[in-house]
Amino acid sequence: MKYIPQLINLLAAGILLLSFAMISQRRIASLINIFALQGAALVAASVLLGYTSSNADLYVSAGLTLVLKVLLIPWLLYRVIHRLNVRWDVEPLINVPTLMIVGIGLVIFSFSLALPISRLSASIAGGSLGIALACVLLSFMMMITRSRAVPQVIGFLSMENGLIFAATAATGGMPMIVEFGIALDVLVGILILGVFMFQIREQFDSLDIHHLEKLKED
Amino acid sequence: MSALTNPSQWAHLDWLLAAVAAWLLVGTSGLFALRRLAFVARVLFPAGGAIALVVFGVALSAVFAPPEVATLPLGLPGLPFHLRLDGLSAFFLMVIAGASAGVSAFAAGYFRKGEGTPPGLLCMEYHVFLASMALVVLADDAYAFMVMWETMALSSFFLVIANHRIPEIRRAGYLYLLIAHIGAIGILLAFGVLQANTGDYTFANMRAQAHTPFWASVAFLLALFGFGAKAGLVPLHVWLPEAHPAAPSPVSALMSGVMLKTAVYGVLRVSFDLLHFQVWWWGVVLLALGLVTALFGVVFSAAQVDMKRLLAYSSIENIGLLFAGIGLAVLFSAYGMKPMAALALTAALYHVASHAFFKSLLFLGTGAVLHATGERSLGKLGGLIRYMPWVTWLTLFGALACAGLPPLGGFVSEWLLLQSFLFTPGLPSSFLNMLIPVVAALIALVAALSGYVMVKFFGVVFLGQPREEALAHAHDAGAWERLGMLWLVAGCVLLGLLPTQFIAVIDPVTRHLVGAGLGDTVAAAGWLLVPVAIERASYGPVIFLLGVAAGSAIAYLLVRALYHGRSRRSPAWDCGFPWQTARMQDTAEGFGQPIRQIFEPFFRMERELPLPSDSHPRYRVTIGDHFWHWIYLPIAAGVERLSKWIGLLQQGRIAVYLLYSFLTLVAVLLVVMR
Amino acid sequence: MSWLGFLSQLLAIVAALLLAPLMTGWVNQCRAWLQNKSAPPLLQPYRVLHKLFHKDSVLADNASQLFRAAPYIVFGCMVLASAIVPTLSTDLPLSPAADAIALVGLFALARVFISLAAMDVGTAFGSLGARREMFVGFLAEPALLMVFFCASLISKSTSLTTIVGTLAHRELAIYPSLAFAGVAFTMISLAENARIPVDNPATHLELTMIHEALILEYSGRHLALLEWAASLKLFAYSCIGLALFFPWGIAEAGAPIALLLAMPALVFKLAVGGAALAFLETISAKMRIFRVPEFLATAFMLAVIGLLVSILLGA
Amino acid sequence: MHALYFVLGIPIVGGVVLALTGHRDAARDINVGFSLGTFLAACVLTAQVIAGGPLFAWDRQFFIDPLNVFLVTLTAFVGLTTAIFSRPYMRVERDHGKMTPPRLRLYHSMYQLFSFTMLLALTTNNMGILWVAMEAATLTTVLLVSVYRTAASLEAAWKYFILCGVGIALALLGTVLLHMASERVFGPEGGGLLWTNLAEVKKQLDPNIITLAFAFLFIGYGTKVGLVPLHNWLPDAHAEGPTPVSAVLSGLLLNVALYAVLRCKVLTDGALQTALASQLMIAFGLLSVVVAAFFLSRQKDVKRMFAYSSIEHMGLITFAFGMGGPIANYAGLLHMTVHSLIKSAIFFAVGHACQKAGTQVMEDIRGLIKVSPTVAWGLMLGSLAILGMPPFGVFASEFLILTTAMREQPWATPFLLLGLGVAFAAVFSKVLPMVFGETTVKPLAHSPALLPVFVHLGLGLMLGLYIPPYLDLWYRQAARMLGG
Repeated sequence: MKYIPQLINLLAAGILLLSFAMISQRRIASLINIFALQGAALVAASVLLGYTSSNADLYVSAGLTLVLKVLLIPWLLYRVIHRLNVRWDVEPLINVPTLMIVGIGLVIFSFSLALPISRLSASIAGGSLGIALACVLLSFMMMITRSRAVPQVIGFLSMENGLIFAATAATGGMPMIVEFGIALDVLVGILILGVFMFQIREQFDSLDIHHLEKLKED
Repeated sequence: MSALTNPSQWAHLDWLLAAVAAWLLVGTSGLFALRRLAFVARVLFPAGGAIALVVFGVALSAVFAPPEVATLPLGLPGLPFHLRLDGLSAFFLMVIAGASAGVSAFAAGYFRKGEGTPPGLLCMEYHVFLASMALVVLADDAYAFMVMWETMALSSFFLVIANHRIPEIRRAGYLYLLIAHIGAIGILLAFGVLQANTGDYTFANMRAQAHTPFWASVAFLLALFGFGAKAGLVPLHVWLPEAHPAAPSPVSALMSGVMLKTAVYGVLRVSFDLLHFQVWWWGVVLLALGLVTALFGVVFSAAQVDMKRLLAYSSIENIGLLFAGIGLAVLFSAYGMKPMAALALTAALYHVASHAFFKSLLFLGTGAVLHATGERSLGKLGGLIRYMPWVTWLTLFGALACAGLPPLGGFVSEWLLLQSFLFTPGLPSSFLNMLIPVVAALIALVAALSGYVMVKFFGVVFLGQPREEALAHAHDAGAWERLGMLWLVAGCVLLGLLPTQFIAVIDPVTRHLVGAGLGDTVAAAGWLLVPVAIERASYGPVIFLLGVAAGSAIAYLLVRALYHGRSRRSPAWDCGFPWQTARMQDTAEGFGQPIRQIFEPFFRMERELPLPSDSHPRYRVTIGDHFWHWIYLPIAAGVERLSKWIGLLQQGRIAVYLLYSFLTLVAVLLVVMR
Repeated sequence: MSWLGFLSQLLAIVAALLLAPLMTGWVNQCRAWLQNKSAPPLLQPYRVLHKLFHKDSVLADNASQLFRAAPYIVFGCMVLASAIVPTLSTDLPLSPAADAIALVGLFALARVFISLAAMDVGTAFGSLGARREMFVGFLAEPALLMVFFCASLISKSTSLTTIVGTLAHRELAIYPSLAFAGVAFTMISLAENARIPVDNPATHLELTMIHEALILEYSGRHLALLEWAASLKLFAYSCIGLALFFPWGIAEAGAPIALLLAMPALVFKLAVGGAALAFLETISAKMRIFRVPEFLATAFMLAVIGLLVSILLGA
Repeated sequence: MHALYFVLGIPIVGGVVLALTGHRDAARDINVGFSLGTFLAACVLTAQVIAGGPLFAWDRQFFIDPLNVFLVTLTAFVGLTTAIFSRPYMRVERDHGKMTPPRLRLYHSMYQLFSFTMLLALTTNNMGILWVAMEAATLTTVLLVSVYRTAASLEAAWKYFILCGVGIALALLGTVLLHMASERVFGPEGGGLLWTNLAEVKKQLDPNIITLAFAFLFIGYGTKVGLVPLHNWLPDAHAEGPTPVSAVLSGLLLNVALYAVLRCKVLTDGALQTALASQLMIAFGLLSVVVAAFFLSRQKDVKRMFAYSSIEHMGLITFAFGMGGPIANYAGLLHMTVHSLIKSAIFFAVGHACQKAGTQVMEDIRGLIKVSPTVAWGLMLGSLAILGMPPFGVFASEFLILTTAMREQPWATPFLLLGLGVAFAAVFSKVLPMVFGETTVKPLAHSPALLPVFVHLGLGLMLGLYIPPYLDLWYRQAARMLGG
């Protein structure tokens, strides 16, 4: 029982670590795996939090995340990359060591942002807000530095993970109806993105988003 | 309620509102007769002119009446349109209506088939223009004022581009509305200062506010910017010589003769009515700007080869003189010299009226010429006195008045203005005393140059031999056109001959604005115009006219009585030079050449001189405006460069866009958490 | 209006009408003497006028009504001008009708009409003359106004009679501003009256002429009126100069004796002035037309400086 | 039954029905029918509010207060007129082969769902649902923007999705933080995210959390408002989607996003008691006005240009709310209303003009007045109105904003003057030759739907000269609530 808070902190650290892993990962397939793993860590953290706070809503939330982020979306992404045959490596726009350094800076920045709040907070997950913030910013950075559609989408989804983590860890879960709404939006969003990727592929013969630079000020 | 239904109990303002409504009604009827030219021309425009006459009469009597107020059920909640008819508005309304009555009558005969915009629509725009000008001077809150002000700009813009198929006209219209709009924002900001954060936009509230000199000056400068843009003060004048000529002639007449005066009204309203006090340097600024404008206008006017552009520049000149007069009034008023301020202000207001009449008249004259010949370029006109005697002789009055010659209207105002300069040695500042002679000299120079310009205008268009053969088929103006011009001629002449009576009309206005008036001293002297005392200065236009007329008549009679009156006709002598063609006369360029030479730095000239060996030598000169190159083109280039740089922000890469979001987020987080 | 005033006004007009050609004749005579030529008789201008009045007026084919009306209007203007300039007396009933500014306006009115008339026929020389005339005028007019203003600042009035009255009855004092104004006025007068160095009244060399070009198409009675008007203008200018700078001898209101004495005084002053004018014309050379602006601008500047001086020194 | 349920229910049913029948010819009319139903329900709702004042529904999950009642009506109204406009527009698109039946089905269905999401966002009391609705609105409009399946529309939709998705995700983080702050006050089972509850206790909310929350919410929803430099999706999405979609995007969606920002601002102001939110809004608003104005001057595509004009106006409104105080808030609300009406009217006119000319490139659209005077005048008057020419309502609000700024934030007025001046020069110089001059445009077989254009312009004109008393009352109450 008394290890549970430590376990949650460990999972939080794991989520952060997986975010770093995503930044450094070049292969799309591995990227999807890491994403699924991050989802799993999120599910575990949710369940543990639900257990400690005896908040049944968190179990539902964990279930939603499990279905969506661990099972459905990775499966969908796999199908997409199979069908579109885009499993090769992708190099980030900026080299990985630089990204790591910037990432560390972002973590420090997030922690310092969260510090005044977590200092006030008595909740077990007070410190996890900083981690959630860091995850969001790291995913944001990942989206910036990837030039292919799929990694960009994964970055987007990973950001969502960070948000869900913030929601569960920092507040004990959003109201149920909101949780469902969020889940629905994510699901529809990923479906639309999937359709888009096919259409983009159809139009440009590639998922390289460099092709999507025609609309600009010239 | 009974007062509203019973016209015998109507106050002045009720009549005026009814007239404005009638204008709008006439305009709207135009929409229903979109292409029925005969109806629009013979019924609607004369109806508009008749309404203008009513407005003229009501406004004339309202000048002497106490202020009246009204609110319309329009506008913002809590801020319905406030209207107020006081001396100042009544005076300007009178000028507006007086000139537009003649213009409307002229317009009845002017519009023909085949112009770009259908006549019914033109009629609508025209009457909305009239109504909005009337409401501008009646408005008593900032919102109503701005709405009417911009409606005025908008309706006149559409009138300017009536013939929108010509790219130059569209360009002129564009420039016009752009500068008008930017000016309007300036005025709006001035009102923003004047309301002093009370949230109450009525002029009554603005009058009640006590401003620090700083804020008062800010308001004044913003208002000067805004109204100056409308009036065509240098360097905000560039739209004027483009837009005024582009419009159909009756509209040019209204714009130059009437609409510019609303800007004068605005400056007077803000600096004398809404603000309680004046700071002396405002007067200096006004004087300086006015003089530069006047000199610039007249010099450019002399160099023009397009008759409507020439008149447009002459309008700039007159506006400059007006502002110089107002500047002097501000200067006197700032030092508490009320009678002197009243004198200067009277001069300015007098000029407002006389310019409205003579400039409208001149534009109508060009309109008639344009119609008869299809030609605007001075270089292709000439000799029209033999084909269009009515237009020629009526226009002559306008030209003489514009040249500031006695005994017509333009001279009285210049006379009063110069008189007010002669009182400046009373000013307590020696610096200003030094300045004034220079100013007076420039005013005199401008007045003399305007005579030059008018001789050029009138002589080249109407006198001499026709420069094109087609001119021999020119026809004189029709009855409506003559009627309109005659009305304006009557205005010029009466303004010239009855200054004492007219100053009695101005008197309540100056009393209201600067607390003193010329009315009493002037009325005491009867037929002579005596602003202060008979030993100081006097002018009797009627006696003057009678003197000249008697001299001429007696000479004529004596010559006829003592000698035979035989005349013979023969070819012109011209020092015995045998081949005389129309092309040997001075061209418009040639007539303007001395001015171009003397004031060379004013112009941005591009000349193509023919070589001696050219078999078909052609001489071409284009006159450019320095301000265009000094101010407007750099601004345009700057905007373009800046927008090019800003365009670099958006290069289509989604990663970069995300980076913007990211950096913005980080920046905001840093800001909020500091 | 007193009888005396009426009388002096009438006298002034008659004197002007009669003396003006005489003055022209006198100047011509002086000039001929100075140039060692045999002089025309003093009364020659009268004979010329008489001859011209007798001739048929030959009008160009396309001359309009404006062309025929202009000589009378110009003549009328000049008559009024010489009526309001205090020549013999300051008691002039017509004088309040036009002060100094209006007088300048009056000259301008005449100038505009004669220029328009010159453009009417549409010959090369006519429009050339009109352009040059207006061009001289636009510089000379404000300069003349400034000269008047110098005097006005001293007398605190623009009314000519008041100015002359004040100047005539002051202590003998030297006004520096009037010195400037005097020089300026002399230069303006030369230009305005078509005198050397600006114009040559005796020339018939087409390219250099101004005044002659204006009236080139006129003949007969019209030409006579215009010549007479030109003489009147010279007379009026001379009288203005005398009134402003040598105002002594001009009678006041209600002084019939003085009025009688004024006449010989005027004739004497005019004779001296005419001789001086002839002298000036003889010693100077006609300048190129392009130099005229400089000449006139100098006059203008001098007048403005005079104005400045009068404000600066209070004199 | 509560009219609110109809307001929300009808578009959902419409979305489902049209998902099945949207490819038929009658779908255009069915679409109008459902929009009309929604509008009528909204009118009934408005009447109820007028009769009974603010109201709640469904356990306080929904509420109507002065700040959203007029937006609901406006949204339903513009939804209706746009549906009317899209009837002839889509017929032409189908005839040109740009819209196939499946695409039409998608379009009609998504159109109704998009209306639903906006109405949901406006009426919900729950900040979480507000977020869900905003995200759903993004998703539906992404599909609408990409409906042509051209390379350009795909690119636009992709950018739109990614940028707004990220933005909205940040807003979710803000919402989570808001929830965190609310839990501190209400406890885990407390009022949750209901705005009315939060607004009651706004002074007790933890300032640290709220500061952070507002930063995220502002950036998040601000992306959807189109504030510079978060605006980059906006011109692409407007230019490449079908014109009816551009009209509702500019006319409605931006308003809804701004509405969300305003709700957050009220809470933030209450919690912080500082001018932080105001300062941020002033800064971003001003930046948007100026930058958008300079973008305007370099546009070649007419829809893109008016998209930038929307950014400019959103910036101006944001600036106004940033200044706060009764007058500026009032002006901001008025500006939201009028901008929505006028901008959609412009897009209607532009849509017809582009169909006639067969291009969106302004240089190829010339002299509309010759071919189609009504469309031409619609475009001309609409442009003048949006540029702030009286007597249209845009001028009324700009008047109030500028005059207030002159004394509240005098330093900002030169920038506003610059922005408005450059915008005027840019837009007007491009619209003028499109409307006037010699023509290059060929007449079109179908008669355009001009009723929406002129009804909108008429309403915009009315608001410049007369504001109905109830609208005035709502504005005043909302302005007081927004404080400053």
